[in-house]
Amino acid sequence: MNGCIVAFCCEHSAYPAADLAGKLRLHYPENLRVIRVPCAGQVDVIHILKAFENGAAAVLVLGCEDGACHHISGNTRAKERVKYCNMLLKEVGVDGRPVAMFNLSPNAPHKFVRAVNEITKIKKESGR
Amino acid sequence: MATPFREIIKTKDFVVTAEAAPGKGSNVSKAIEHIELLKDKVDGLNVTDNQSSVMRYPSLGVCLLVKEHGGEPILQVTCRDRNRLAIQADLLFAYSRGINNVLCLTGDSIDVGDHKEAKQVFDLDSVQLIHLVHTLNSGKDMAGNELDGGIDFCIGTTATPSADPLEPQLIKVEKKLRAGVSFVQTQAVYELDELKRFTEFVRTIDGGVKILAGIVPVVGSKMAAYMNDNVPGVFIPQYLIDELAQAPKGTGVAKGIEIAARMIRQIREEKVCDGVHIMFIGREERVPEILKTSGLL
Amino acid sequence: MIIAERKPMEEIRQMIAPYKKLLLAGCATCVAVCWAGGEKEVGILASQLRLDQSKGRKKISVLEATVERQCEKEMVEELRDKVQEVDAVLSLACGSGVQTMAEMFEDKPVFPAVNTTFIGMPEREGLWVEMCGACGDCFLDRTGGICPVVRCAKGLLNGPCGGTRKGGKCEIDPEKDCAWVLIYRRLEKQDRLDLMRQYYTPRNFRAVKRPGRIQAVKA
Amino acid sequence: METKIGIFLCNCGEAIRNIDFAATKEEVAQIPGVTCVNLSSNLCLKEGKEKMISCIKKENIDRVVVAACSPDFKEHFFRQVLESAGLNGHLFSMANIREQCSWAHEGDVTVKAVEVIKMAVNRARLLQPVKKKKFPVNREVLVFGGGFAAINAALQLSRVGLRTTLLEREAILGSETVELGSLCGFDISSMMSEVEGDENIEILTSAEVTAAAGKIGGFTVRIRKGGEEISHKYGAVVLATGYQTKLALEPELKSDINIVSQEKLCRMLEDPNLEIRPRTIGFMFDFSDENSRLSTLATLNNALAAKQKWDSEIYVFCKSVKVDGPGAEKLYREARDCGVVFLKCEARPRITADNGRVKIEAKDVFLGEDTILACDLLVAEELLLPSEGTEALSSLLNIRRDSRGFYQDENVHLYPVASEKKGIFFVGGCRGDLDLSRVLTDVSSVVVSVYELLSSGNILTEVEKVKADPQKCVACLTCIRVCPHDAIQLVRVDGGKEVAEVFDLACDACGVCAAICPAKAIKFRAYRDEEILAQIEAIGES
Repeated sequence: MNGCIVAFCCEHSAYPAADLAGKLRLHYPENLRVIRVPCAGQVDVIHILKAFENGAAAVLVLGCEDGACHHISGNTRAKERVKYCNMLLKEVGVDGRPVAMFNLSPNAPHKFVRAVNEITKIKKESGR
Repeated sequence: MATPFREIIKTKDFVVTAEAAPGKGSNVSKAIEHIELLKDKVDGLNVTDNQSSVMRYPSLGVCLLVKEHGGEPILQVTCRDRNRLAIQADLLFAYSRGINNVLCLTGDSIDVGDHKEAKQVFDLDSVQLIHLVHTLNSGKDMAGNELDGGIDFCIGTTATPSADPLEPQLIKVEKKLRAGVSFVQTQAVYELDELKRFTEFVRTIDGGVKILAGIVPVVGSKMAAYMNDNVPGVFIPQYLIDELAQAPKGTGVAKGIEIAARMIRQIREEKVCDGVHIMFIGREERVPEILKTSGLL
Repeated sequence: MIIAERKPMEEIRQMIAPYKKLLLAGCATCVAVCWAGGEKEVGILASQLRLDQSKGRKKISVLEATVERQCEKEMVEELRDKVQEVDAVLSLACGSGVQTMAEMFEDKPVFPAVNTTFIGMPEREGLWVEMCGACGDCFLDRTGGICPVVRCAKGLLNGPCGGTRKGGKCEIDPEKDCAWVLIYRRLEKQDRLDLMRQYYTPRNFRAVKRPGRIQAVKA
Repeated sequence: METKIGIFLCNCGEAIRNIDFAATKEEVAQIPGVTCVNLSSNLCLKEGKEKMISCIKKENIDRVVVAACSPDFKEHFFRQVLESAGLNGHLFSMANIREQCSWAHEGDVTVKAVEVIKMAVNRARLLQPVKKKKFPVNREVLVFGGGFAAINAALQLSRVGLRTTLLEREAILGSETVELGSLCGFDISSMMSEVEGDENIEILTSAEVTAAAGKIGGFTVRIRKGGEEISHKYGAVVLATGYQTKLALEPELKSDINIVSQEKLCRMLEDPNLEIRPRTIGFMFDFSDENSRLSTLATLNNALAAKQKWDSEIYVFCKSVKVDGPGAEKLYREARDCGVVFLKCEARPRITADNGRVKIEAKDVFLGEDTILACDLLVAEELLLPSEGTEALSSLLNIRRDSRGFYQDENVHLYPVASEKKGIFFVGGCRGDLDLSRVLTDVSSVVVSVYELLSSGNILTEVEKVKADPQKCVACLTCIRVCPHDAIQLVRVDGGKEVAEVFDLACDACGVCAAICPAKAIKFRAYRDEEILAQIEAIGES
C-alpha cells in the first residue's frame, strides 16, 4: 500500500494550475502524484481502478470548468465516469467516495490546492 | 330472480350497473353484504378480475355469490393471468353455473400490481378474447372441436374515451365492435363533451350497442390530482378539482357523490348514452346514495 | 444485436466465493458493442474483483481474455491453456456464449457475469432499447416495422390497451412510448391505417418449437 | 529490442534547491533500461542543448527523459532538440520536478523527485514515435453570408490568395448592411463593388446549401441556386451569417408611428420629406438580456443624430451602458455633453400608450424616484437573435449552438472564432453581440487561421496519434457518437468489414474515444493504457 493520491490533470487547466501553485509556493501534501492527460475525458475507468490496485489512497480527476472544456464535453464525461468509479468501488467494499472530480481553470492554483486538501480530508475521514 | 342482463339492455332505456370488487382472502362476508345491498338497486353487478393486477378472491367466485343471492352477475375476464385454455375452461364453468354475461378486457400490466415478478400471460388480447367468446357461443372451442353443451354469453367490453392520443384507441374500439359486443363500458369520464364525441363515434359503427358511461366519484382534490397523474386514460378537468378543493373539510365524499350524481343526471337527461357503470371501490355501501341523488332510485 | 448487462456484484461474489483463481472471459461481439462484456468490461470487472475488500473476501487472482465470439467452439478453444490454469471461469458473454464455454470445458465451473436481456439497438450512445423478441413469427409487415410483440408491454396484436398515458406513453413507464401509438403514427404517415383496422388472430406460439433448432438447407 | 533511456537532470540554474541531485542521479541510474544520466543546470540554454544532442548521439539513446521544469513550459523545446538529434520528438517524457515537486513542498523532496522521474522513465520506455504526413487540401473557402463580416472576410481571404465563394441566401449582397453603414460610418457600396470586381471571389446570391459532408481540407457542399444543384469542394468554411433584431415589447404594444426600432429611426433621420419632428424621444436597452453592446452603440449614434437634426429632448432608459468598444466611451460623453439624459433603472420601465404619445414609467436608481415621461417617440428595446436559418445550417454542418441559438464557440477564451470542427469558423454577429471593431478582429483571426491551414495546399499533421485497430474494432460506433470534433467515421477496410477510422486532420487528440471504446481498440499514443499504467506502477515504489 503506497497511500498516495493520484491526480489526473488536464493539460489545459489543472496541470498549469498545479504549476502555478508551485510557482506561488502554495504547499500541498507531498504524496500527490500528477499524471498529465490531454483532457479529463481521456481518463479511463480502468486507469482509476488500476491506481487503487496499485495502492493509491484516493484519485483526483481534474478538468476544465463547466462549459470551458477544450474538447466540449470531456469534463462532463469525466464527471460521469468518476461517479461510475465510485459506484464500482462501493460494490466491492471500497467506500467513502475515494474518487473525486473537480473543475478548475488554468489560473486557479488555489482551487487546485483546495481540491488536493479536500480529497486528503475525505481520505482521512474514511480512515483509509 | 333478476332479469337477465341481455334482456335489460334490450328493454330498459337507462341501464345501471355497479362494480363489485372481491377482497383478499376467503372471507366473503363483506362481498355478500355489498351484493345484498346492491342487487335490487342495479341491473347488474360487475365483478373485477384480480383488479389492478392485485391477487384477490376470483371474479368467478363472487359472480357465483351474486347469482346465489339473486343478483345478475357480469363476469370480468382479463387476458393477463390465463392462457386460452384456462379462459375457455373458466367460461364453460361460469356458463354452466348460470353466469351469462362476460366483460372482456385486456387487463392491467402485472407491473402495477402486487405480484410484479409474476409472468404476465397475454396469450390473447381483448379483441381476440371477444372472438373467442363468439367461437364458444357457436358451439366450438378455439381449436375447432365440438363442445358437448355450448354456451351463450352476453358480451361486453371496455373503452377509454379520454385517451391521448385518441385515434389509436378508437381503432381498437372499432375492432372490438366489429368483433361483436352488446355493451361497452367506458373508463371513468368527467367531461360530457368527451363522452358525446365517443358515443357518436361508436354509433357510426354500431347503432345497437349499449354504452355505459364509467362513473368514479372523486372524493377530494388530492385524489383528483393523483388520478390525473397516475391513472392512465382518466382526465379530471380543473374546474372539478377546484370545486372539490372548495368543499369544507370532511365533506369530500359527499361532494364527490354530488358531482357524480350531477354527471349521471346530465347523461340521462341529455341521453348522452344508454346507462352508467358506477365504480366506487372501497365505498360500495354508498352507491345507493349516488343512485338516490341522481334520481335513479 | 444481443444486449446484456452486468449482474449485481453480490450475485457474482456468491458464485465465485469458493474459488481462488479465475478466468474472466469476454466476448468481442454483441456484448462488447453494448458495453457489457468486451475487453474493457472484462478489465473493469477483473480490477473490481482484485480490489474486493468486502467482508470475508479472500484475495483472488484473475486472468483476463476476450475472444472474438464466445458462442463458437473453435474460438473458445483458444482459451484452453488459460482455463487449465484456473479454478473457475466467469464469462461475460451472452447466455449462448456461457453455455458454449461450459460445454467446451466440462471439468470447470463456468459462471455468467452478465444477464442477457434482449435483442435491441442503440437509441443513442450508451442506451439500448428492445426491438425483437425472437418470436419466430415476424409480424412487422403489418405494423409499419414496429414490433408490438416486444415493444408493447403486453405484446398485444390488435391495438393499444386502455392504459396509454398522456402523450402516447406506456402504462407501465412514462419514459417509454406506447408501441401502438408509434404504429398508428407510422401507418398514418404511410396511409396504411387499414392494416391497423384488420383483426389479427391469436399468436402462434409454436412458430419456434422450443428448444429452437434450425437446419439450413444443405448445400 | 531493449530501449536505451537517457535521463537529463536539470536544476534550472539552481532554482531547484531542495533536491539532492547527486543522490537522485545515483538512484535513477539504477532503473532498468537507463543508459546514462546527465546533470545540468541550464538544459534549455544553447550549451545544454548541444550537450544533450551529442549525448543522445554518442550513447545511441532512443528514449529521452528530462527532469526539470514543467512540460507546459519546455516540452515543445525539448521535442525539437530530439528532432535535431535525429530522434522522433515523441520519444520524450518529462518529469516535472520543479513546479510540482521542488516548489510545491517544503524541505527535502528528493524521494518524491526520484519517484516522479521513475514515472516518466516508465512511460518513456513504452513511447512510440508519431510520424507526420502531408495531406493535400482544397484551397478554396466557402463563406456563408453577404453582410459586413462576410464581405470583409471574402475580400481579405482573396487578398491572401485564397479563392473564395460568397454564398448569400438573399438576392443581393449587403441588403441589411446599408443602414449599419450609415450608422457606423463605413461605405458598404465601395466594399460591394470591390467584392464584385474581385476575380478571386465567386458570388452566389439567392443560393442555399442542401447538404454538406467531409472534413477539414475537403468539405463537399451541395449548393442550390436557381433550381440547379451543384456540388463543390472547399478546404474551409467560414460562417458569417449575422444576426437579426426583434423589438422587445409588451404583448399589448406593437411598433407603430410612436414606437419604433433603431433601424426605423435611422430611416426617419435620413428622410428629407419627414414632416414630424419628435420633440421628446425615449430610448430603451439592456433590460431583457445583457447582450446590449450593439443596441447601446445604435442608441448613442442615433441619439446624437436626432439631437443634431431635430434638437429633440432625449432620455435613455437602461440598466447599464456598455461602452467597451473603441470610441464608444467618447460617443457616450458626447451624447451627455449635448444634453442626452441617461437614467439607470434596475427594473424594466412600464410602457403605455397615452393619447398619441408613449408614457414611460421608471424608477431611477440614483434619484430613487419614480420618473414619468411622456414622449413623442419611443425607440424600443431590441433583442439580438441569430439570423433566420442559423439552426438549419448548424444541423447541416453538424456544429453546436449556444443556449441563445448563436454559434457556440469551442472555447470563447482560447479559440473565439473556431468551431469544435476543425476547418469551420465563425465571424461576427452569428456568434453573438459584437461591434464592428470586434467583427474586424474576428475577420483577421479567421483569415490568419484559414491561411495557415490552406495556403500551401498541404497540411502537415501528425498521423495515427489516435488510431482504431481495425482488427479489434467491433464497429459499435461509440467513438463516432462521442467524438467532440466529429473526426471519426466508419470506413470499409479493403472493401469489407466496416470499422471506425480516425481522420488525422480533424482529430484534436483529446482521447475521449480511447477512454470509452468498449473493445479497447483505440490507442492514443503516449496516453495508451500501458503508458498510464506504467506511470501508476512507479508510484509508491520508493
